[in-house]
Amino acid sequence: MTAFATTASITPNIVAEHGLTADEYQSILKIMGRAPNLTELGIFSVMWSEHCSYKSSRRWLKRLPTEGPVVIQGPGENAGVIDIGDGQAVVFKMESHNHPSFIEPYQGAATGVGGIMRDVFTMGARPIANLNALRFGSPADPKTRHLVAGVVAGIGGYGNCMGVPTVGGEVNFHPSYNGNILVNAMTVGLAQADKIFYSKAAGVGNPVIYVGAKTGRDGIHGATMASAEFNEDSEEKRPTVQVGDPFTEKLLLEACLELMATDAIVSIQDMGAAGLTSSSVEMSSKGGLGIEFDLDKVPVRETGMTAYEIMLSESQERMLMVLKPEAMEKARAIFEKWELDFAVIGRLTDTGRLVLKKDGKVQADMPVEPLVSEAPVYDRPTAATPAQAPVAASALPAIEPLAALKTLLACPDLASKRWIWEQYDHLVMGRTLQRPGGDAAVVRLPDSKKGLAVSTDCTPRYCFADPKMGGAQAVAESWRNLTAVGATPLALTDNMNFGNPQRPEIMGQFAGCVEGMREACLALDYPVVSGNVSLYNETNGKGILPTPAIGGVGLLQNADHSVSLKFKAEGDAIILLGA
Amino acid sequence: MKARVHITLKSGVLDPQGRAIQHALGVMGFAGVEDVRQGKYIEIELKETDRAKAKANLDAMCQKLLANTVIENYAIDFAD
Amino acid sequence: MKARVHITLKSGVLDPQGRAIQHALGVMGFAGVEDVRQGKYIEIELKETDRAKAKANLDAMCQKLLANTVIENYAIDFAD
Amino acid sequence: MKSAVIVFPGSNREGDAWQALAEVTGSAPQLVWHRDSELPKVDLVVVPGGFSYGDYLRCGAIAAHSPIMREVKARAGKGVAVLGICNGFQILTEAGLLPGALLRNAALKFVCRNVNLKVENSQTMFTGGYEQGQVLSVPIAHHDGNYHADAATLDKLEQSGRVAFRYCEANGAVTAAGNPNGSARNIAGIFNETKTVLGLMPHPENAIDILLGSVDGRGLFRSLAEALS
Ligand SMILES: Nc1ncnc2c1ncn2[C@@H]1O[C@H](COP(=O)(O)OP(=O)(O)O)[C@@H](O)[C@H]1O
Repeated sequence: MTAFATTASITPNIVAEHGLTADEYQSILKIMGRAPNLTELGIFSVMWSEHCSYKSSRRWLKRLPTEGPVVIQGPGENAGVIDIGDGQAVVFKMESHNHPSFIEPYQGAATGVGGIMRDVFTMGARPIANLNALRFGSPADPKTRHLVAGVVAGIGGYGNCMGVPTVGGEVNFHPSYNGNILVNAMTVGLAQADKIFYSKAAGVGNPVIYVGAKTGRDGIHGATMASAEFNEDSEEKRPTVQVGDPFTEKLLLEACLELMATDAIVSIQDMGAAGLTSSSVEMSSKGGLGIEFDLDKVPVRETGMTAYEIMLSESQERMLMVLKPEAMEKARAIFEKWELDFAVIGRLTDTGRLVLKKDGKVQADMPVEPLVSEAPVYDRPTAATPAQAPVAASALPAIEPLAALKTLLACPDLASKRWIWEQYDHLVMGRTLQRPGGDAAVVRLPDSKKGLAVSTDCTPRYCFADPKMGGAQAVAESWRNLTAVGATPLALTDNMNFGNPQRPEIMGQFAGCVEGMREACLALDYPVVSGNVSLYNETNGKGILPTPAIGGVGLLQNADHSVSLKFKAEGDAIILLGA
Repeated sequence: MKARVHITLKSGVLDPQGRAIQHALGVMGFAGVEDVRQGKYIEIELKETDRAKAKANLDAMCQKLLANTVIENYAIDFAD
Repeated sequence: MKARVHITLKSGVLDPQGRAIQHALGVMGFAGVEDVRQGKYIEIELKETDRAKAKANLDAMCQKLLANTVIENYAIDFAD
Repeated sequence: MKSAVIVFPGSNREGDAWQALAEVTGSAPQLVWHRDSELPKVDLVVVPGGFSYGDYLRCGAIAAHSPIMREVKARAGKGVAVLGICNGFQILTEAGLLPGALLRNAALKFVCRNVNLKVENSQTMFTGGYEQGQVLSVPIAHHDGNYHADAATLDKLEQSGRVAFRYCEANGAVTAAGNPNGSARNIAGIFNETKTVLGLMPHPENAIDILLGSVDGRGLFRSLAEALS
């Protein structure tokens, strides 16, 4: 039997550095039946981080309606899947890359876009539209300018190179985001409804394959960072940020879609935050299987990488797959054609354990299931947001209407965002019927009259004033924007961006927004099929405005009839509808 | 006074450009290229005549604008 | 053997990046910046141990790929 | 007319070019993978837009040295029509099929929007379907479209009718305001000496459907189909 690698004993300090509480560590001891080594601790810390385990939000997310006649796959997979008829499915999701974008705006935003695109093409869909939802601090803060420029360039840099049009988004400015910008990216893809790929591993003995870029020491603490509050010295610590390589991702996209057209893949999962750890645990836990890796086989681009580093690396543009053994050579040929790394790094077992070997030693040996099922779930105390006193119109100073209009038009939130979307290739693929600048963008589907309408929406100040109304309003606005271009809204994805959940008033905002979203979704038959939560968006104890960004998708049976908001001709009547 | 600034990626940071160049050189038949890293080279003409002052100033420029110190290192020298 | 290649824009070719840096430095309050030109800096690790041969090889790499001689000059030197 | 569209790793408008050719000329082009050193017998080769090899080092530089480009150069030498769009234009200049170079946009930003283009020479196989001086609305989407050549080269291009398109204002005035990227003398596209090779930054293949904003790009593909059938 192979020797077991031990490491320096785990001190309370090391536990704390991994973002685990003393209670959580006690659970780990119980699950393991012994003290974990550093690699094992690292794996627990990643799987039990807020980012992977949704430990503060899970209880509330369950309240969201996730079912409906069009839903093929709700939350829980890489992305949500809906049926749009004619054997076609739409795969979409939104995801945040807030903290990395604050530290390095270009690369942070770029790798955010790369990550969400992988989530979508992992499921067998070709991405056909990208969107984003961005929040920055006060425009008067000199840092804001730098962050906006970097984020916009990063989103464009990655999406443009991938050849996926970035067709919409939204941007707000508010001082509460000074130290915590929000970068939420959304991708919408098109797939065949009967060819959706899932992450559930199957087939004891099947090979587990690593494809894509090599592993480096990128963002080793990324996943824990995404779940930790910022303080004065996090800028100093400067964790290694991931650098994106959109060219490699473009190759990965084409190679994966080429392989998916054959019958080779049993299951597939992209390596996102927490890379090899979360992808392998997710695949094996869903399949109720074990997994054994030979980490010496993992393609690395740096020398001397430890098991800990390999398992926690957040290097981008990588995928993990389980293949049918007979399809191996076919798959290898495809990845060689696209000049990507391809390595068999392990196999599925019936032990239910994650076993990692490297340098002739067992580096970790732990049960898979509890990593997921025994992840902590917190029912954190909530404090309701006090109702705001109504403002009587008579109490407001009189304003000259034209001056008021000018003030509004000059407000950064309302001013035209043309200078942003002109930096995004919103026309590539040649199917953008409604470009950015309207209520929702519309892209035509290939060889079809059908089209998709897409939009991202949220008004954080409403959510701050009244979380429940604000949550409902964000969903309703999304619905309105889709209907305004002529689409039938089908389903949405969300990105819940909030402050520190350990503070009851923040948890109250979260709960309130969820309740409001729930009511609006139920009233509108508008289910939530995917989403993402980003908590701890706080600096020095001050949280951001509660920001549940909504990404909506609607369908037009004849996209050629979509309508835009511009006035078309002199003499046309103008009609005001609604309340 | 003319200063030269070299900005290079920190070791360990992915360099997609360098990799692509190395690969292209190989395809074009150049053998024995073991590694390629791409950086930036900036020439700056300064009014300042005091070298120590110029250096301090350039340091600040690198920190604040020219280099992204999260992923890049920089080095300053003088042409004359 | 480690070679260093500097690639700079020919004089007379407009350098929008250099100009933008100069402008940004001015806005940030750095005074006395009279000119900025941005180029590329490429480090190449070669198996070759003969300097003359390496130089000839690098010349060919620059001519064929690394520099676009319509707009750029290049210079090669060795780190050791 | 038979045509081929070259696909490099990182190409991303090959589908758009395919669509435009198929729809406007009525005959679907063949997609040719960059590693195929054999180019099928065709009347037109299209080098499409995208980010070949990530546009690392310089846009189009690495693609220009790929094996398929030797074949494209050989065909161009025999007079076969070659059309380079956006990244394709960059590749053709890097490969030496067209003079000059494309630098970073003067404003340093990627820019995607419709621009006005003035047809400078309507007497070629690419532009025969347009009127001389006609103003077209066609999208651009690039980061490095700032055309540069030395003054002597520019003079020569102008004197020999080798400027295909110039950026202009809606009324056709060739001004700095109508120039989206700082290109020398507002040049948006140029021919080789025999006017059998055209490189341009704008995307005529994205201007073939009025619902998508413009049909002004159709003329280019129609001209080719007429000249080459
Ligand atoms: N970051 C962005 N990226 C792309 N498009 C954007 C971005 N921000 C705003 N837009 C576009 O600008 C338009 C106006 O945005 P917004 O003010 O949020 O619209 P509304 O409030 O009417 O939904 C929309 O078409 C939107 O897609």
